[in-house]
Amino acid sequence: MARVVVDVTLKPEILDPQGRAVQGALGRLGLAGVTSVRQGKQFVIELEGTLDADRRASLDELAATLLSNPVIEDFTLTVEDAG
Amino acid sequence: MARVVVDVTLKPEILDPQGRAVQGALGRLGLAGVTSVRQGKQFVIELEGTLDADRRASLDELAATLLSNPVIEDFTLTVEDAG
Amino acid sequence: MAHHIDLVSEAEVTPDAAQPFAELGLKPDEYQRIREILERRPTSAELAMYSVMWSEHCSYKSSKVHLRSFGDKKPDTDVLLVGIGENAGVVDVGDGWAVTFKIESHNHPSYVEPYQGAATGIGGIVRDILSMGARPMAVMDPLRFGDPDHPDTRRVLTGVVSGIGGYGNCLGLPNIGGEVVFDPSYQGNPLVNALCVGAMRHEDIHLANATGVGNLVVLYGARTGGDGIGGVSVLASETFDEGGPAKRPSVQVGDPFMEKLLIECTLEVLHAGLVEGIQDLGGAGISCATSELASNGEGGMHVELDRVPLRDSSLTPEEILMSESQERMCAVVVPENIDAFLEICEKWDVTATVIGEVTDTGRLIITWHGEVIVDVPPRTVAHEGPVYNRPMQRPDWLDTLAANDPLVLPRPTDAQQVRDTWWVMAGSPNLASKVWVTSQYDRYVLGNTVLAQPEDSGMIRIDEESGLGVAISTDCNGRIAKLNPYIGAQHALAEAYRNVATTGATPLAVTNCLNFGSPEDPEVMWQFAQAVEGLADACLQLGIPVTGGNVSFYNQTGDVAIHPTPVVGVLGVIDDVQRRTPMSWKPGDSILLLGETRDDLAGSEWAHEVHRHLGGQPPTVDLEAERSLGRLLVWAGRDGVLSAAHDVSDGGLAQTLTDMAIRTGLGASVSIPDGADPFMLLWSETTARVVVSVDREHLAAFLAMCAEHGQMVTPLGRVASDATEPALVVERVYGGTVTLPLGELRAVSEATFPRLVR
Amino acid sequence: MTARIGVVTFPGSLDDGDAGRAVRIAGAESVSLWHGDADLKGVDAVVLPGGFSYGDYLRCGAIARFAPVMSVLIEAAREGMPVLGICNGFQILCESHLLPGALTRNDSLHFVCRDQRLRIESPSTAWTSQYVHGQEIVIPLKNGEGGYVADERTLDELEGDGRVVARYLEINPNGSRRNIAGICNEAGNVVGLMPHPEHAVEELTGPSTDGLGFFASVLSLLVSAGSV
Ligand SMILES: Nc1ncnc2c1ncn2[C@@H]1O[C@H](COP(=O)(O)OP(=O)(O)O)[C@@H](O)[C@H]1O
Ligand SMILES: [Mg+2]
Repeated sequence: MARVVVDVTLKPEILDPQGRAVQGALGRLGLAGVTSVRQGKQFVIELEGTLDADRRASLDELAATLLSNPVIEDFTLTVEDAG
Repeated sequence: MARVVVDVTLKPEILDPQGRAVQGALGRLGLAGVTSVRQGKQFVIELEGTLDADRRASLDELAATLLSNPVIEDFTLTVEDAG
Repeated sequence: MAHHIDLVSEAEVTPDAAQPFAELGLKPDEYQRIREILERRPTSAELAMYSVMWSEHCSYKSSKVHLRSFGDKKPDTDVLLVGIGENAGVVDVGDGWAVTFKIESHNHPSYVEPYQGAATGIGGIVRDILSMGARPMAVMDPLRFGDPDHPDTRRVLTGVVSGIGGYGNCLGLPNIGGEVVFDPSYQGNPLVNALCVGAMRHEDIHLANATGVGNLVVLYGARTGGDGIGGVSVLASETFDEGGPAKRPSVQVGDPFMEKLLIECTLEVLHAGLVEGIQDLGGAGISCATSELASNGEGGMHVELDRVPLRDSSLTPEEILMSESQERMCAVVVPENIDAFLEICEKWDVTATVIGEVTDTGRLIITWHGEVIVDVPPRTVAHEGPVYNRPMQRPDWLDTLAANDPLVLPRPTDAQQVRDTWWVMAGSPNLASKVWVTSQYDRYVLGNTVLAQPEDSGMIRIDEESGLGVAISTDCNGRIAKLNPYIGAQHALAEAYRNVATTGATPLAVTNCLNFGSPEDPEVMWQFAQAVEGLADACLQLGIPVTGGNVSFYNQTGDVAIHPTPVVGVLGVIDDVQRRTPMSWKPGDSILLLGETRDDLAGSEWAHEVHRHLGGQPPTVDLEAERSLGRLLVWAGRDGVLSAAHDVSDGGLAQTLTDMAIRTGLGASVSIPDGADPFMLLWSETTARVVVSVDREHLAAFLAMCAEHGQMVTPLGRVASDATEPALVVERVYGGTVTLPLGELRAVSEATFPRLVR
Repeated sequence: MTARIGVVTFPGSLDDGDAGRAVRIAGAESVSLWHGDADLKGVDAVVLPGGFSYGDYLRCGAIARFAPVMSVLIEAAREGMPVLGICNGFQILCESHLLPGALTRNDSLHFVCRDQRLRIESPSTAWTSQYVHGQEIVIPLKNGEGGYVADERTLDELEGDGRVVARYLEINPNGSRRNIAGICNEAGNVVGLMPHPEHAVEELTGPSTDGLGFFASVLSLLVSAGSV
């Protein structure tokens, strides 16, 4: 079994209202000095069998198109276990 | 400047409709053998100054109450840089 | 190396410095005019301001000469409290209430990033309404997408719908209607038009002007980021070293929660009497707000640009001036009131900053850390931009199109074929149930929604005591406008007018969103001019003024333009919303068709869906017939004579009956009258027709009213007396009977959207 | 004197005006409470209305739970004050641990607005006494995060103690476990409900007037308890 983690983050120049809301709340709840909060998504994907080059390539492709929106997001793909 | 990452994931027994939808889409788009997808949230928090014990404690507390809901979610807190 | 700041003092001594005006979209003669106005070269900040304010989007330079028709042909009416030229027109609806409404487009951004594009489209139009002093009450969303089966359509459709819902739902504005139309002509240019309507007491009307020397200019709302400043980066790129400025966002992200705070905060400062003038920040951001406020008011303003709170500290002054960051407003406040103003902002957790003051210098002066970077007469920026009389050319292909008459298309000739056609039409994307879309929108919030989709118009209650309300419908058939843009615009108006009257409201005023291809194409320009003339003439004839609107040009891919799409919104007023006419018929009602049916299949949904055909002569728009029909519907509605009414438009009578039956789950039995051709009666799209249902008690009275109005009436049949095994039964169809079980009809209608987005 | 029922306004509350209207139509006085004030103004009961209290980008109700008004409200609720959380209000009650479980993203992944048929499963709460057991009502539902979840033991407990207040009929619009639309605390004074009774109090603007019973129930309770 293989296990891959895809982290998707908003591009730094894109406004992140979610992160800002959290930043505001952290401040109100007594944590001073928070300069930035950015909220991202994480996908933990498990596959049966091994992660061969073909599947890896199609995962890369899908991370760039399905899991993230290249217009506003960046992603990193980490293979935790190639199976 | 300190930098902390909080990963929030749904508890394994809680249904994850978003993860399921992604799993279905991955299959339809030609990636066979995906056995599970779970979608989580990631908060990247930057603080000015250093992360002393007090601030660390209040971050732990806020991660457990504000950033995650213990009824349905687990979290991990990683200090990437204590400043 | 820091960004080089181009000062006015420097511009005076370096007249020959090269400036990237062309890259900013200015023509050489436009650049020359700026130099003449200023009697020197502009600074780069001034160049940024002029270029964005003189853009097509902000200056209406190609459309202005034509839009004047709306004023020149304005009907003689006293309902207009504020006319064209302000953020939105304001209409008197009686009892001291005023209503403001307007449509805007957010087409291109919604193609690039459908969710955010559509979301920020709602945000923008809501701020326009707010800036008139009104509480936003509801939104609507006329939408156009490409071919339903094209692989990209799903992306745009799902993103746009969730963006509109995501933003509008979070603001707490009910969505009371809109349109969803598919046509391949919109494939690379979907249309996302957004309408907002708001209400206020007459005395609460506010305008965008900066009066009172010494009054303070306050910027409040979101911080300013590098949104929507793609163009101006040419000014920055030359002056940064290799590290360069931080990357600028390609997409604006909406923050509906911030907008909700902005609404509450703005209404509170307005009602507390703390605001002299107010302006929303939309396209062209601070450039637009400051130059418009100044030129509508005392004529002078001094702004300290370095005070603007930033989201991205690397922004240059030029970029700050042009940023289109969302969720910001600008107010003019008397100094004595500033503390109270800031206190209310703080209550709502809204950042507010005094950035300048009103002066009597007649100049808009903007400084950056004490040094002057802009010194211009504000009118020249805001109102005296270039005006073009662009060449126009009637397209040759129009004749070919007109000659391609739908008469040649094979039509159903027996009951079985009529039945088959019925199923195809009921499930066609343009006629199918829009519940997949509308169930993603909150239509209940605020508790004043009297009618919403699928009714003919959205209706909201304005005054809980008296029941005073307004109804709005937006419409346009782009295929008809393609066949004849003059008639197409009138057709759109007639349909919206009829929809409003059908629900029992008296049509009062008009807004529009004119979506066209490139104005630099003489054929498009001709289409545009024709549409404007058609609309202006029709508004004059119907006696309802255009109160405002929006022009969206350049909706084209390569040199192929979209169908001309003049979306028209009509607002009507109803004294007591209790007396509205819904579209749900009642058991045992008589079903009557009002109006005459002719062979009008050019541009029809049937020709499009069944034959992918577009050609022929569009239906005649008979405005007198619409007016008289409308009056009858309003009177009959007010007298409580009608059980239900629903207009006949896309998909003809067959679709009207389908809609009414599905709405209530009650079947009906109708029969094709003597002398009528079943196919034509069912699918022709002749205008000025409405189906009504009337109970036994009121039938005689209604028929008498029709006679009085000279209204042609055709009895069609009767609504079933109960809902057991409901079906639409159509008799005398080429000698046969067509039976359509409602369960199946509904299933076919509701299956389409889930299939499209799968 | 009539009962005074508070309606809390958070900065992103949307249905607060509607909740106030419903309270008035039921015959009580509606009192506005502000999220930033730790003050219940002496009201007899409180409604937490729908909306997006603080934008709710993080998790619905997550931030609202920490509002000053909530500190006094949580205390009052524990002492028996009737509290009704509608939609976002339900989410806030769960986040505040006044009610068990949590509300998660709809399984359709879409916001859903529809006229929803429900069955009243428990008429023995402060907010449902005017209904009869098994009564079917139709009121609007509108939410993006309305899927009720809790662990099996909690769900069994809720069922066993008769604390499932209302259940979805015909369709389950958001993937709630066991079709749960609303629950209450052990004492029955705190009720959380995902659909919106305050939008079904006038024929003109709602699908029915079936929602009025919630407000009439608490009013009759307050009147008979002599608290007003
Ligand atoms: N198609 C149109 N018909 C009538 N008025 C229009 C039309 N397009 C624009 N206008 C009017 O021109 C003015 C400027 O429009 P616009 O730039 O869209 O306003 P804003 O700056 O508020 O976005 C407004 O009063 C608007 O109503
Ligand atoms: Mg405006």
